[in-house]
Amino acid sequence: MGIPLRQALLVAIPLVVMFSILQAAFAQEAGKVIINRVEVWGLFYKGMVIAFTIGAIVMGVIAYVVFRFRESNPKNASRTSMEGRH
Amino acid sequence: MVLEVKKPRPMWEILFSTHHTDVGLLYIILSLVALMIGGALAIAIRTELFLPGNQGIIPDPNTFHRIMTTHGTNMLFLWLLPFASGMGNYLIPIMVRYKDMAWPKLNAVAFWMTPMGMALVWLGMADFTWYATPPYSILRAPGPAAEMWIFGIKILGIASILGAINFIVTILKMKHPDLPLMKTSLFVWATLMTSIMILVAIPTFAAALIMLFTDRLGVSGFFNPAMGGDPIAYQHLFWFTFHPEVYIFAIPAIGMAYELIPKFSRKPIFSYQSGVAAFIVLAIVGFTSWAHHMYATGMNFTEKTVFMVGTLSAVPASAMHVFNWIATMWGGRIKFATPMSFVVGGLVLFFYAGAGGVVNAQMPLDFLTHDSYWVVGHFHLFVMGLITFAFLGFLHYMFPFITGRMYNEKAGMVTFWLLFVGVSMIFLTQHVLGLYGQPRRVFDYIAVEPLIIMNQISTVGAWITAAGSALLIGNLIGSSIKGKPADMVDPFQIGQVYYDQTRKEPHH
Amino acid sequence: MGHSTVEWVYVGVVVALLIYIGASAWDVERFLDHPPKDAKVVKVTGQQWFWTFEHEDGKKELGELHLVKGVPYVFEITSRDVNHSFNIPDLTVLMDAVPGRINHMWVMPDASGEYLIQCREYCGFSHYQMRAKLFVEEAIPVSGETEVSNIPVSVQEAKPVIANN
Amino acid sequence: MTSPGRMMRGLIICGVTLAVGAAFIVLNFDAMFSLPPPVARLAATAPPPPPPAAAGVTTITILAGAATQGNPDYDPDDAQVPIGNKVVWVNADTAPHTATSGTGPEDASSGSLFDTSIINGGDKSAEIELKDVKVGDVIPYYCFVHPYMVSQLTIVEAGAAGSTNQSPIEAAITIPPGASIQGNKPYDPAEFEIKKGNTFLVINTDTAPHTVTSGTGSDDPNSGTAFDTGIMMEGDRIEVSTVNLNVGDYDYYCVVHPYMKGKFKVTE
Repeated sequence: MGIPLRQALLVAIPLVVMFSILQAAFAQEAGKVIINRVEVWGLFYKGMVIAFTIGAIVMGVIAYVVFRFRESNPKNASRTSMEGRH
Repeated sequence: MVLEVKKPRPMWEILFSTHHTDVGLLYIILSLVALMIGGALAIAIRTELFLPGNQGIIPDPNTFHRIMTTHGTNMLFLWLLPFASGMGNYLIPIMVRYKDMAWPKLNAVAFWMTPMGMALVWLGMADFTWYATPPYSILRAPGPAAEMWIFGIKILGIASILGAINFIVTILKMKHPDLPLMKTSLFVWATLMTSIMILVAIPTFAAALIMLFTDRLGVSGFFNPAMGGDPIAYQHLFWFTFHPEVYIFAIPAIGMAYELIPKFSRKPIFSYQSGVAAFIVLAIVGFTSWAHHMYATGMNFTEKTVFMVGTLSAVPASAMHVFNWIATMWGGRIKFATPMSFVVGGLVLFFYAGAGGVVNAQMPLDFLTHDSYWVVGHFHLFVMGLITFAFLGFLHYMFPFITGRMYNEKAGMVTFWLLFVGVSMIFLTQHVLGLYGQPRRVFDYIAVEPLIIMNQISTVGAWITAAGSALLIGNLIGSSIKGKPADMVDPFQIGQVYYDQTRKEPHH
Repeated sequence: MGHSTVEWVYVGVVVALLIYIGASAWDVERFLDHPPKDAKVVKVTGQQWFWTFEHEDGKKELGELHLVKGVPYVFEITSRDVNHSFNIPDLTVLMDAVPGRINHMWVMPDASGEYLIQCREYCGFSHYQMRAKLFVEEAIPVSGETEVSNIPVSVQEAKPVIANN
Repeated sequence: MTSPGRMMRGLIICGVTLAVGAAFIVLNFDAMFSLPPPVARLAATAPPPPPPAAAGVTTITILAGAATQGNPDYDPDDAQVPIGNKVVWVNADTAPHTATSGTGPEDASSGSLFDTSIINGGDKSAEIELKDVKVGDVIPYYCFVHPYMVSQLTIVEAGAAGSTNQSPIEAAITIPPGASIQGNKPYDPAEFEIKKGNTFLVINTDTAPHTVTSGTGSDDPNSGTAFDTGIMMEGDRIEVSTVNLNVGDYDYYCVVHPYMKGKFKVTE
């Protein structure tokens, strides 16, 4: 894993950027008549799907962390490495 | 080890002191007063909007617009900034192991300009919203109130620039020689980055304020269309200052969260370097996205795209902070005392604010959300959710350090839950309210069933938050008077060192 | 401390997601920002606390705007005193009216009915009441000619998309 | 350790300061909100309110901001001039303008019928005599300095425009320019007396639309019942008769700008 993955990411990200812009740019030219509210609300709902999936993941992780690693959790009885150093 | 070694000093000695802890204490007291009276205005606004029509709590639109403007200005410049510089004053000299700030007298001057600005803003109560957008602020905003606001904000701007210079020199120049910058706490990094952003951002608005004032006098026409000026120029100057400014409000709160989360998780920070990198990236990228506030002023397509890219580029930095905190809490033994509860509550609301921001950033969605209650909910999730929660958490954590006494833990937790539920009710509902098309800054709304219900939920949330704030102030004042003395070595029993410097050079 | 690759993956996912969101927004905005060629021009003027409209044939309207379903319109929006913002929530039209400047925004109403027009930029005393009504009427061809006559459709029949009056 | 005594003294300092501030706000709340911005007052005083024109003169106002292309210029745009009437142009803009007959500088006969020559900001042109014109003529004119400002005069029968009812006009209220700005003088004169049965004339010389509506405000249940001029655009002149008003005081206000209030007394 280590080093090559980071290089891979540094290459992958610009590629994604290039691809998405080129693909959109060569799509059908602007000036076409569309129904504004349908396009805008469509984009909004797509955004909401993404926001709520990530939201569920992040809130799930936070809830797990808060519940699992709370002080009063019996599994947490032993003290972590950092403690006891005064 | 009791803090107050010598005979307690007379009041005036604290008021006119230049020592960083005294100036820090004065900043915190002023900011808490501002929080309470500004909050009272917010409760008046929300109660007025409980029902459509005029409930008589705020008699007429003029008074409503004046209250709304003062609430906005007060909360941003008299609660957020002074509290951040107050806590900075308290801790930075200790964290860089220097006896005081670089220029103690300048520190006191910067503080004493703040109540002057506060008086000007409050005694006038202008009505042109805290944007002061021309041409309304030039051609229509009445009274000495408008000029008083302009000079009040001018003074507050200069005060924050002086404070920023003081912090930068203290951190970079007065740091203990054998303490490398990469070993100082992340709160030091947060304050350093905030101060550098202040130096770059505030002067633009200082200029815009003078132009606005001379336009009002009629001697110039920078933003006055009748004299050939362009009101959009003002909006560029305003937002070039104020979008970075919203990061200036947020970064100290993030720094304070970095102070608390490792201590209460009894675990070191997941990645110090990632925190520093995120601060530096945010400080730079913060300046590339100001005109997403102006999508609706008729910008052309390419210009909007540039600022959308600038806005989206600021999201990874905040995402790294969220990752850092969760990763720090992972595997810890977390003690959910009041400070930690506030910071984790702030983290949750920070995520919702960020998610909403990604929606705002998209150009087409601006047609839905611009100047609507979605935006009100969005930025309040930042200023009331992340920032005020982190500040209150840090205030509870610093309570024993400042007063030597311990606050009432149960009251603290009840305050947290009241504020968390209240804030969530108000501002998450306001997102949907905005999508239903209710504009921002309205004295009244159309008496249509969905709008009424959401306004009522929002107002009930405001009352819950008000109860939480009252309990907060009661707890702070009551415990300062008769709280039991705190164990200065480890006041929260988290098995970690509190500010050990307090034992070597106690002050107060 | 922690293994930093996890964070690199996390940042990579966030950045890729943002690029996708940015690109899809760019793709929609392209059409919203470029009006179709044959759009009819409607001059919209905001002034302190009401809206006035002027059609291509010179017909002026105050507080009410009558448009025809299925016809693309370009609004030329300006203001005569302070900043206002011309907003039809149901048709996602939102463009500031700035004095001394003409802003353009186009829309093609696709459902007849009565819609709310409101001001979306703080403009003083009665900003909260600065509203107008938009009537979108069916395009009814008059006996064979292609010319369209505006016979208002009864309001109850058409339900606006988002429930406000 | 913060002692209770010191905490009390701290609270008193904060309390007293807040009380003093609150007292100042409460006492001066309206005073802090009373002066319109100087630039608005400047514009208000610059164009002197045009004196009420003699019966046989039609007034056309050149609006403030007319110099900016796209902004409305002459008002009323298509002035109905009764035959035999003289025409006068009032320049309410800060920039200089003219009113020259013809369709533009390229029109060969431009300026042949009439030419007011330069009218500076705030001035009034000389009264123009329209010679050898007949009812129904449409005379285009434009501003020599800003050729994109075009308008026209239409000649109508004598007596068509102007006062319709017979009862004599005893008083006139002008709504001065800048009246819409809070703090400026809303109605001029603010109070007047009128004999029952006479008529008073309302002239709107401000750029913003106004109304003269009976009552004290929009929340007054019988507002608009006694009289209501309806929305008056710039330059509109409406006569309000007091025939069916009974003797006594009447309050009126502007529906568009409810903070504009005035009153008059109907006498025997």
